[in-house]
Amino acid sequence: MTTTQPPSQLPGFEVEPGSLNPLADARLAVELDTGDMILNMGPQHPATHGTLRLVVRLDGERVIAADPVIGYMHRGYEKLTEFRTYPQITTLINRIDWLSSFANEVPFIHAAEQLMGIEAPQRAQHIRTLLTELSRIATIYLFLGEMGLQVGALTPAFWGFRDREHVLNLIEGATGGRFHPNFNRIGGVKDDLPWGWIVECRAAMKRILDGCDDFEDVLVGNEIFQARTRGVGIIPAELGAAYGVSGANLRASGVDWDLRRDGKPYLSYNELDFKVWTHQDGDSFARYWVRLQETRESVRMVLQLLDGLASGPVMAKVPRIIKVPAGEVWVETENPLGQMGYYVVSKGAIGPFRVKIRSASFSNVSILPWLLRGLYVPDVVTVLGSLYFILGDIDR
Amino acid sequence: MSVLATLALDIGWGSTLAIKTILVLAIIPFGALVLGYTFLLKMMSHMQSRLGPMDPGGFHGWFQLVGDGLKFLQKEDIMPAEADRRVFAMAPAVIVMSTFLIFLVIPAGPRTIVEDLDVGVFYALAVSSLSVIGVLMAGWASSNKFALLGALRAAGQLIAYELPLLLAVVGVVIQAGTMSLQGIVTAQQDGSIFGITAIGNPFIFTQFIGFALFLVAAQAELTQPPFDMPVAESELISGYMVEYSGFRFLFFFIGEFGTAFAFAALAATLFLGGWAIPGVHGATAELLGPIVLFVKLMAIAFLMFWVRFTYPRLREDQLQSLAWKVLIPIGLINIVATGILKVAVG
Amino acid sequence: MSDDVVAVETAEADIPDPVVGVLAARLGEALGDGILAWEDSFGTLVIRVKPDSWAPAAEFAKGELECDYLSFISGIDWQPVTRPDGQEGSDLSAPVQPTEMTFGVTGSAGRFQVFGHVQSTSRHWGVTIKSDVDETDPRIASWVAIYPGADWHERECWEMYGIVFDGHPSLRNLYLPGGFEGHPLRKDFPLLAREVKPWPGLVDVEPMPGVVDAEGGE
Amino acid sequence: MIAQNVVFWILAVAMVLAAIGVVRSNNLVHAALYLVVVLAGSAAQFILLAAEFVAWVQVLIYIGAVIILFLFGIMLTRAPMREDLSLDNDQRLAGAVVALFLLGVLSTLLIQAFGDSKIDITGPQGSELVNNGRAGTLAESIFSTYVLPFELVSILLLASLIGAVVLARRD
Repeated sequence: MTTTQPPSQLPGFEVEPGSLNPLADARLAVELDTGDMILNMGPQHPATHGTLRLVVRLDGERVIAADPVIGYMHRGYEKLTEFRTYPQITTLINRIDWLSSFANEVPFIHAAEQLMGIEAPQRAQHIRTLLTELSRIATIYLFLGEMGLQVGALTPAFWGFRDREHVLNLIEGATGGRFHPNFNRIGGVKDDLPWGWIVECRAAMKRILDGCDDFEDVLVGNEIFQARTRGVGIIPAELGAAYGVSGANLRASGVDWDLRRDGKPYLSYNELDFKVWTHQDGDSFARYWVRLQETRESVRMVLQLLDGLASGPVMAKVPRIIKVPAGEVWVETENPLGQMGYYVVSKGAIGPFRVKIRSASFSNVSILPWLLRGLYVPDVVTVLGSLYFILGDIDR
Repeated sequence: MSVLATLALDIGWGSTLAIKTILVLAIIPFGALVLGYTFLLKMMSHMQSRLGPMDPGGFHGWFQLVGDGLKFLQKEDIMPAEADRRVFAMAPAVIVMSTFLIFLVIPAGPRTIVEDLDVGVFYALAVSSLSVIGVLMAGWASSNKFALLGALRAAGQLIAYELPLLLAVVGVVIQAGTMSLQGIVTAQQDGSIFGITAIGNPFIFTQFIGFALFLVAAQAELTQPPFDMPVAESELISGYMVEYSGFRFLFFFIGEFGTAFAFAALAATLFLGGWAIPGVHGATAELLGPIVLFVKLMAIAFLMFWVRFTYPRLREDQLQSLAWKVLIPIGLINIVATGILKVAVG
Repeated sequence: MSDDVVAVETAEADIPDPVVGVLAARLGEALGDGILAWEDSFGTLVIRVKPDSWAPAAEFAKGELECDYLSFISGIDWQPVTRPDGQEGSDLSAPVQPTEMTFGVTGSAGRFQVFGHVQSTSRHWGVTIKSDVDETDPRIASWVAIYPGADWHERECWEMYGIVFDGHPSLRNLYLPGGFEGHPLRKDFPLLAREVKPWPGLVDVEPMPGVVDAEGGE
Repeated sequence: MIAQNVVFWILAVAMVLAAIGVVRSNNLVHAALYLVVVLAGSAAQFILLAAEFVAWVQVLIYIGAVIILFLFGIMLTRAPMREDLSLDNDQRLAGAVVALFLLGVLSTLLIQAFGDSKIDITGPQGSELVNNGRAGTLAESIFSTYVLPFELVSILLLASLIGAVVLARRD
């Protein structure tokens, strides 16, 4: 099972000469050379959240080279969108990042609306913003718990699942679907909010805030958690940006950039008062910390929206059969995992001609070969966990 | 009595030995079940805001673990094609055997002990280190890189934490003036704190540093979080156990919780006075002894599992530096301090 | 809409977003006649450059325009979907396709184009850069030296469109198994699911809620 | 007496078989595991000789630490798992000669030292032999009579430990 292959045998595993045994005494180096081990982490491995496969070359437990192998879940959405009508596509893109399905729909619907020159009514925008933030909370809250699991603490993971349930209940109450709401329509949303939803939403937000405090106590304040995450997997800001790392991963490196605030205006974010949190360290701990603050910020946004929910219709007037005028548009939004964008090329038909799906996790994970070099195997797990990717979002 | 004496008995030593063996063998799964039920199923699930299994057996699902055990027994015995079959099969037995050997010297009453060895403490720690061999065998024979990594981690960790464990106990031994566990219990029962004999002299008061060291090191020996790198589900899946299934996995489970039971008993004996209640002697002590020991043991086990379900896991290098740079120096200082005080105070 | 750089200054006044004009002008100054066309597409600059200027454009964007962030690189095939029976015109099993080859907002010289989007995290602007690629020998310079994150995007583009990126360290399959034949995102690569089961037709298109009367329907 | 003899012979046979296993095995890990049996057997022999403390030291140090380091080293560096390395070489004759020589030396030594003197273990608990095996007695002799050799050995071991660290350190 254990193979001691020479470094050059695997593609992408070229190692700079001299980096293996930095010893002046060559004879000693030969005697003490323990040989490298190729370890396949995944495609079925608890740390890879699905079917990511990491081929790591180890010297002892130190990673010499890491090569992520993706594509086990590639569903060819970019091809499929060319054979679907616009309303049908929302069911597909729901499943890109399946934890925040609603947020996936928003930029695509927004792109179609821009091309058609339609604007959804304000109440629809508010409901969209509400649900987007709720799915952000549902996604990131799971991360907050799951990160505990990555460093070996089982209990926070259960807490994460427990409180997230309330948010999923809210999404289900509003849309009818817990995971794949498919609630957006071109020109608005399918339905208005049900009776009593707002009251329940406030109660759930209270729970989420309490839960954030718990995470702060159990993980952020824990010495072992800090020892495991501080200084591990540091992404320098410039390099992270050049790799296309986005969202909280980039903000944790000190880049103050949030598309909700800095991008082209979308949904109702310019009506809301919120803070974009950054952290200077860029390590796993910073990523956790930033996400924790973002969850609280999302709760604040939800509460603001509940207070100032506009009245009126939830659908604009749209033609019965949707034909989108010819044109090209690039719409990007700040999704829970980072920048999500669609480059939609329309030729005037009822379906798009070409949709380029820019998903956050794909770029976030592409930095792994650089990031994992020189770390220990346990750090690989914390770095993977702290980057927080969803396999569907990588493979699309 | 020593092993020698047991062997030299010419009447009935065989049947005595058989009875004792069966008793101790029964204690291991019993302890595993009790700890597994109380802490793994109930305490953990309540800490995680869930109920855990509630139905089997009527009372809070106490029968769940028994049922799980039975389920494991009837499962297929899967052996990896590339495995080193004999070593693979023997590994769980080695681990359970090491657990079994610890129980031999733990007293549960003035005469309720299998063997009151002259060097009981030393013996208990010596045989507890045997389980590493089982772990290494399992990891190596599984022919799986994750298992191998887990076994290597286990070996490095268990060797490193053998030392603080021993050093933590040395303080107790110095204070009690004996290495016999029975002697240590009596020393605590009959001891006094500033002349007050009401609670005897449980060494947890004088040897609290040793107690803390012992708990930390025991946690590492048991490969429980925050020192569970050898099994680390999120990294190595289950480390050396990854290829095991069916009753062999059950053996690992029993070994894990049985050893936790044994270490809790050991800690209770060394630091909390074991079976003894001050002033209670003779037949009453004989009768109450096991119950008292059990209560103290569960208190210690509660601490261990509380930590287990709360803390994240350290990294392997952090674990080593904790052992060598923190625990061992503290242990040595504790010994020196205890020695000086012993000589000075008497 | 302008077809050459000279028009940049004059067009600046009547575009909705002045930033787009400024960006286009600065790119035009740097690349000269390397720029073929540019357009303000809903507030984003889309600029089409000659293949030679593909890498310099990125370099300029990263250096001078402070576009430090690589969003994506991908390709596009402007040819309509080929019919399963090989005849001209749209694929009958795909009701959404046009019938003749037209090019998007900045035009194209041929069938294949690569396009990438880079953004500035500090200035909050972005540029979509397009470049034509030869149909018979599709190759273009790699951006990996400028944006290391281009690695995976170019690998994806390579396996999906067959466009070779010169200077890429290891163009190997990203999603598809090794030895996969064909380039799935090319329009002449059939969507096999649709061939097995043709498009069921438009009767399934359900009316949008609340718009029953929009076109005098039900 | 019968019991001890029976146990001795069982242990002795097991030890010899395992020892043959150590040198015959083609698999390094198997060899190390056989060595565990040999060492455990010798620990048991110590118990038979009423040297309990030494027996448990044997278990703790040799089985609990030395063998584990062996296995650790083998797995870390070689990890052959599937293919058995060819550990055989053509020095069997030399090996046999050395083994015989060693056997001779040890036998002569033991016979000269103890002759046919009998070990009396049926005596009372306080008998000299049983006392000699006790930890207290052992400690007294180590820290009084033999304190100098003991410290010398300690220093020697420490020196070799430091030497090993110096040799193995990469930076």
